[in-house]
Amino acid sequence: MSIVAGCDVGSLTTKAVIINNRRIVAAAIIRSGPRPVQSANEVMEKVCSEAGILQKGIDFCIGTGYGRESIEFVDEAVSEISCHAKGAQWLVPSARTIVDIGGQDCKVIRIDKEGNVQKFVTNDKCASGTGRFLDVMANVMNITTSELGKLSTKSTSPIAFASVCTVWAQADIIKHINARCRPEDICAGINAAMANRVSMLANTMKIEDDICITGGGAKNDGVVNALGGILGRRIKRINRVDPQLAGAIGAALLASQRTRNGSNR
Amino acid sequence: MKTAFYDAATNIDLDSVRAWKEKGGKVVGYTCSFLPTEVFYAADILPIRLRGVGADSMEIGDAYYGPFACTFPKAVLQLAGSEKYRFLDGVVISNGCDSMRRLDECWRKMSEDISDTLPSFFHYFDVPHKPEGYAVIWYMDQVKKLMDSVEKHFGRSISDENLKTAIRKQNQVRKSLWELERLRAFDPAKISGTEAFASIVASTVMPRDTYAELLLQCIDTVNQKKDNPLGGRKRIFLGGSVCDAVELVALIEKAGAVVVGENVCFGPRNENDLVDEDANPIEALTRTYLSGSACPRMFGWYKARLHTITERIKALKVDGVILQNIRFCDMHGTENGLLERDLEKIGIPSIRIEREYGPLTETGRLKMRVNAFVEQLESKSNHHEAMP
Amino acid sequence: MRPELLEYNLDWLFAATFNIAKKTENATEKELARLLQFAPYDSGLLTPLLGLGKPAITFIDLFGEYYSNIVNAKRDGKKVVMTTFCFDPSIFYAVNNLVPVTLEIGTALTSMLWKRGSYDFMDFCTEVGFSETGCSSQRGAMGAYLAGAGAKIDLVALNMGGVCDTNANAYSFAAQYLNVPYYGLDYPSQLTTEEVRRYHYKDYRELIQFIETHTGCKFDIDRLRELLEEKKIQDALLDEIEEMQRLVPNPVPGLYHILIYASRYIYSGRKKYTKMLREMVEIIRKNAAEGRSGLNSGVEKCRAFLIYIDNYSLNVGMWDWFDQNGIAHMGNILSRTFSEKAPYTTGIPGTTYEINTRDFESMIDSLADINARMPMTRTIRGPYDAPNMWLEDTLSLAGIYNADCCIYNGTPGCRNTWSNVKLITRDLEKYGYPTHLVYADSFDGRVESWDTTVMRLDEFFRIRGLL
Amino acid sequence: MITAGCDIGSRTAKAVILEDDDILTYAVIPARLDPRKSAEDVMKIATEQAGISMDSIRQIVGTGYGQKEIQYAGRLESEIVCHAKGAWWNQPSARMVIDIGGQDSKVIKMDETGKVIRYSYNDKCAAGTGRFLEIMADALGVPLEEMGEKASASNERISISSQCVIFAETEVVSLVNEGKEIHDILNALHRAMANRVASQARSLVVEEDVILTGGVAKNSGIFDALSEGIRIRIKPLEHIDPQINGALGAALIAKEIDRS
Ligand SMILES: Nc1ncnc2c1ncn2[C@@H]1O[C@H](COP(=O)(O)OP(=O)(O)O)[C@@H](O)[C@H]1O
Ligand SMILES: Nc1ncnc2c1ncn2[C@@H]1O[C@H](COP(=O)(O)OP(=O)(O)O)[C@@H](O)[C@H]1O
Ligand code: SF4
Ligand code: SF4
Ligand code: SF4
Repeated sequence: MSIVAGCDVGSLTTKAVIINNRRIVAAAIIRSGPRPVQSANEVMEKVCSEAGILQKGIDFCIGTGYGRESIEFVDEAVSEISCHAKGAQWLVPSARTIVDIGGQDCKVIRIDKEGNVQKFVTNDKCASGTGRFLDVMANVMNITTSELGKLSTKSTSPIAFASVCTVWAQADIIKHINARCRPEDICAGINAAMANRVSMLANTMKIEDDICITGGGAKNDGVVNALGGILGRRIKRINRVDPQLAGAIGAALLASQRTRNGSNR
Repeated sequence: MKTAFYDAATNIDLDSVRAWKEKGGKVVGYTCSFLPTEVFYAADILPIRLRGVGADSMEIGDAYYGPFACTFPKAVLQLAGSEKYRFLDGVVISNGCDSMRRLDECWRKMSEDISDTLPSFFHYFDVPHKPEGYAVIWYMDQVKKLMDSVEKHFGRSISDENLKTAIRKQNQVRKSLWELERLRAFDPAKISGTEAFASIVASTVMPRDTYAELLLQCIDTVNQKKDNPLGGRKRIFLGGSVCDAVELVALIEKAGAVVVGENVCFGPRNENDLVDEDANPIEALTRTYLSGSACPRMFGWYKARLHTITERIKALKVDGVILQNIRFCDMHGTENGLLERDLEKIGIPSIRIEREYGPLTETGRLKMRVNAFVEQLESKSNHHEAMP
Repeated sequence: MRPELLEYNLDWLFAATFNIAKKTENATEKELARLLQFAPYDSGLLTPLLGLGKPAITFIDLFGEYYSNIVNAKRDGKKVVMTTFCFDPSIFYAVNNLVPVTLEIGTALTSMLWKRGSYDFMDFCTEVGFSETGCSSQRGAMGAYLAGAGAKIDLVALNMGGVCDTNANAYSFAAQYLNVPYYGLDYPSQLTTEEVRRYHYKDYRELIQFIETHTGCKFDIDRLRELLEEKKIQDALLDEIEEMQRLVPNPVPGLYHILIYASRYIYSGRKKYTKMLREMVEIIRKNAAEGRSGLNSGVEKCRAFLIYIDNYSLNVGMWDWFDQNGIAHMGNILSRTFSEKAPYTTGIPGTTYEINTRDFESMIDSLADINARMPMTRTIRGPYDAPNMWLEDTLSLAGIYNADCCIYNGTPGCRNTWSNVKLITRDLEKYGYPTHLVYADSFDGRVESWDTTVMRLDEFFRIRGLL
Repeated sequence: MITAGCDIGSRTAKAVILEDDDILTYAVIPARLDPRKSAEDVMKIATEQAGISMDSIRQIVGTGYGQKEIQYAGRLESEIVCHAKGAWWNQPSARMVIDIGGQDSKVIKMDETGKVIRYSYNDKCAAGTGRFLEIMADALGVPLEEMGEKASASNERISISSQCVIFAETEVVSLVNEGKEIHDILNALHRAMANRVASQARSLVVEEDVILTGGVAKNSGIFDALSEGIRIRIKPLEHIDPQINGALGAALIAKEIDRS
């Protein structure tokens, strides 16, 4: 029996998970600072103390996320794609398609029943269609991203957005605010725009049920519902744990595989 | 000599070219692989492929091009405008694609604002968009026109003999390049993609004879090599838009793969690209250069292209294909969509990547995708082992 | 794409809409309002159209017929050929079992007529692998046909090689995706030389062969002659309209232009088109006689020439705005025919076409010449500043119309113009024409919001002292 | 005679009060969500500073992104015209004005009478506006005011490729990770931003004198970067805050209206 960890240094948040024989014993999410190294160390201390162990007590640790290469303490670095696939598949065994809405990109991943990646696509064009898009918009509306999700569910007539560009959409929003539009309708409009972008991405490859959504974006009901609507499919949610942790969990799971395959440092 | 190639592939100010100039030699830049470079060698002029290497800002390119155009010609214009192409005695622009052919107008306009940026020899080479029918006659006529204006402007005469010699020597280079391809076809590959691709790109900017020699040496040394560090790596094929970015190939190989072939407008495209040395040279050149499947600008010839690419992919024992396209390059962007579909049909995992031309700076997202793709390929093979 | 969208057939929706609208010819306001409720998803194109009276009814009738033909193609044992707007369709009507589908027209209609615009279809193209940055003019309708929400396509034939990559590229993609035969005419970058002409003729004859092979039927010479003779009449009418455009105030209603070119691209050589043109000429003559402007307001404050295409992204928003501000719409390059007698032709040999119906060969030559001299194939094939190309054409047109300003409106997908529009703007300014660049997308309202477009337009006209 | 100009921008609201040809006072405040409120507040502050009442102002001209919401404006005028007017009044030798604001950047060419000949806005993308620098300053944790000097302390030339504001941000983060110096990154950012504006100016064909206005003109780093980008030394406005140039122009126009 071995203690393994996964550390996911994202563009906006840094997450860490410690797993002890297939049970999550500690998990943490913090905001990423400008220097991933610091964020990684910080979050690791956090989970270790939560699990009541020392960092060197961890047998194998896999780093992932945007800053994976600059983490010092990891034994191996693996891409977010593989990690989210593993994590999601473990959380929702029936999942074959995974939508991960992160801070700086959005990924759609098709996996087999072992959680191996079969195909994936990522948004690489324009910031619209990323979590950042939602944050910027929420910011303009003086609300938090989580409120953005909740509000939009109350909307009756979502407004349509012209500009696809994050930065220009802001101007649009301000126009609508001045035009005294109901905030929930603006929020719904924002989420719809987002969901549209994501669905396009998803539709560029054959999506198979069940679809499950991970990453911070998964906490935004507005987007999740809109996406389900556009794709015409139900989207399975992760409720066992915070979906934002999926990447870190996947990393930890891969770590435990490594220890089993006996590959060690 | 690897470094000589690498240097050539990543700079435009080359010793070999400077040496050529110092001997009083002339240099002409061209934009598209549909141009028969033999014509220039026959006139003892050095043809070099125009590129935008090292253009780290676009204030000139963007001043003439609109915002919705490919960054490759923009980068070329940027360099021309910042006098990096001062050493050119001439330029030949062809209608490879709309963004590229407009380089003609943009360059001329730019030279009104920035003095001495327009070479005195400025020729437009009009390539038809189909490889057969009257297009063949049209192309031959274009070659003749090109020869005439070269002869007039540079006061040289291009005899059939000169042409045939040029053809013969260029064929030698082509043969060596295929030799190189065969080295990459070995499993494990005998030469890294970074090295190989650098030498391929170099072939379009270095004086031919110097290059031919270096290439042969390179092939020799590779053949001598006993140890092979490239074993067990996933074999990647790189396709899509014009690409001269050795760093991109390097980035892919850093992810633990090996790049064994490209179809990115630099380097050989299909085995039978040798020019007939006995036939009438102009006809022979036309047959080779206009040959069907070269690139998506030949609308309606996708199937032929798919065939040649698939053949190469099989010969090179490719595990996965990375299809890149420069933003706003619709022809390759679209073709990549079709290729991805059809390659996956025959079980070759493929991924599409959109990028900007120019220095690879923000590599975070690119790395993530490339790593993930390589991991995907690896997990596949584990997978097969797992269930016999 | 939203699954539910596949439940509607695009061609049928058009056919239904227009066939209903047609019935309003002599309906009262109230009846009309009532009837229009049955026009599915109309977002406000029909009402302004019907405001134009007789010619518009014929236009609607013509389009109703056109789309009905497409809907019934299979039933009537006809094949459907997908083609582009700058391709003269009369050749298709010269074989008895072929119906053309013109994507750009479909996209424009979808954007102008549908409440939900053509976004879903555009996005569908991206989803199946077509470049997202490609021109929107094809993507709108193409999506529907690729998705199976339109007629089944049997072959693809067009003439954009050498003129516009994104266009030719879109059609070759469609052909590949649908796995149907493709033929594209190819055009060199010049227009007038002998070799070029030979290329046109040779290439066009291969197209003829292509059509015969894939429709399995021969061209009906008499029918072809009939179409071309009719086309002569149409050209004459068009020339007259152009001629009258020169009057101050301009007696031609701005919206006529879209009627003129849209119908021409789908019905050139057919009687209904002639009928519409006649009805227009009648009204225009009357306006001219009474010195009345074609604007609803009646007062012409300024004359604007669109050097490329119009904006269809919000119903007829652009025409409305022009109308409200007393700006006469002098048409765009799409409203041009380069027939030999057209008022603005430069007289340089080879720049125009002549219709010769002596025998089959001469008719084919004429068609080859016509196709090589459609608005785009003629004007933007070569360097914009080369003889008889974009700059010269624009200057001659703006000149004879004595336009006060020029406006570029296109799509970000258009490499061809966006790669030199800054240059032509610069030149036009030098020649004294205030010139405005619209950054919006003619077909895709999401690229720039209509408010922004209007705000910029308004600013341009005020700052440059045009209003 | 007293006239005023009010410029409701996307990021800030400005007001200038003129007495004949002298600036009585001016105010710059951060824009409120509701432009109407911005207009009221900024004018209130300005009039208080000047110690005058609203109705003692003969004519008020409104301009800027939120101009339509300015209740008390006697007339509205486009930013283009206002910036041209203001800059030309301050520097009669000006033939080209580059205004870089929060939401957009404009290049304006004018004749020797200050009349606008040609102008252009930043191409589609938001890189090349003040917003770009703001987001970056935020990402780097550097106060906006200090960006300029910090950037000029640079000694290593690095380049930022990303055209996208949002992605440029992640690019910056990765540069920080590579251990690049903050001032070098800042310098690169300034050049990236300046080059987008430079291309805009170049498409209109640059003509001297070139004047830089708008809030971004307070950023010394931009002057060097932009001058490098157009290969011509750019001049600042003399003795006035460049951010108020639009409002100043509006006030001057107000004066003219009243004359005629
Ligand atoms: N409570 C929440 N409600 C809605 N959205 C959220 C919430 N928390 C985070 N998000 C979204 O998740 C994004 C960050 O997701 P994350 O997976 O942490 O990105 P990364 O892995 O790149 O750091 C934010 O941009 C935000 O839009
Ligand atoms: N002290 C300063 N130093 C550097 N930049 C500044 C300073 N003050 C404002 N800015 C820049 O000016 C921009 C706002 O300029 P402004 O002309 O007020 O925009 P707008 O007119 O659109 O409101 C901000 O985005 C910021 O980048
Ligand atoms: S990709 Fe095709 S068009 Fe582009 S340069 Fe290469 S050959 Fe020419
Ligand atoms: S990459 Fe594509 S768009 Fe760019 S020049 Fe080459 S063919 Fe043209
Ligand atoms: S359009 Fe906006 S979001 Fe898109 S790339 Fe540009 S700045 Fe970024």
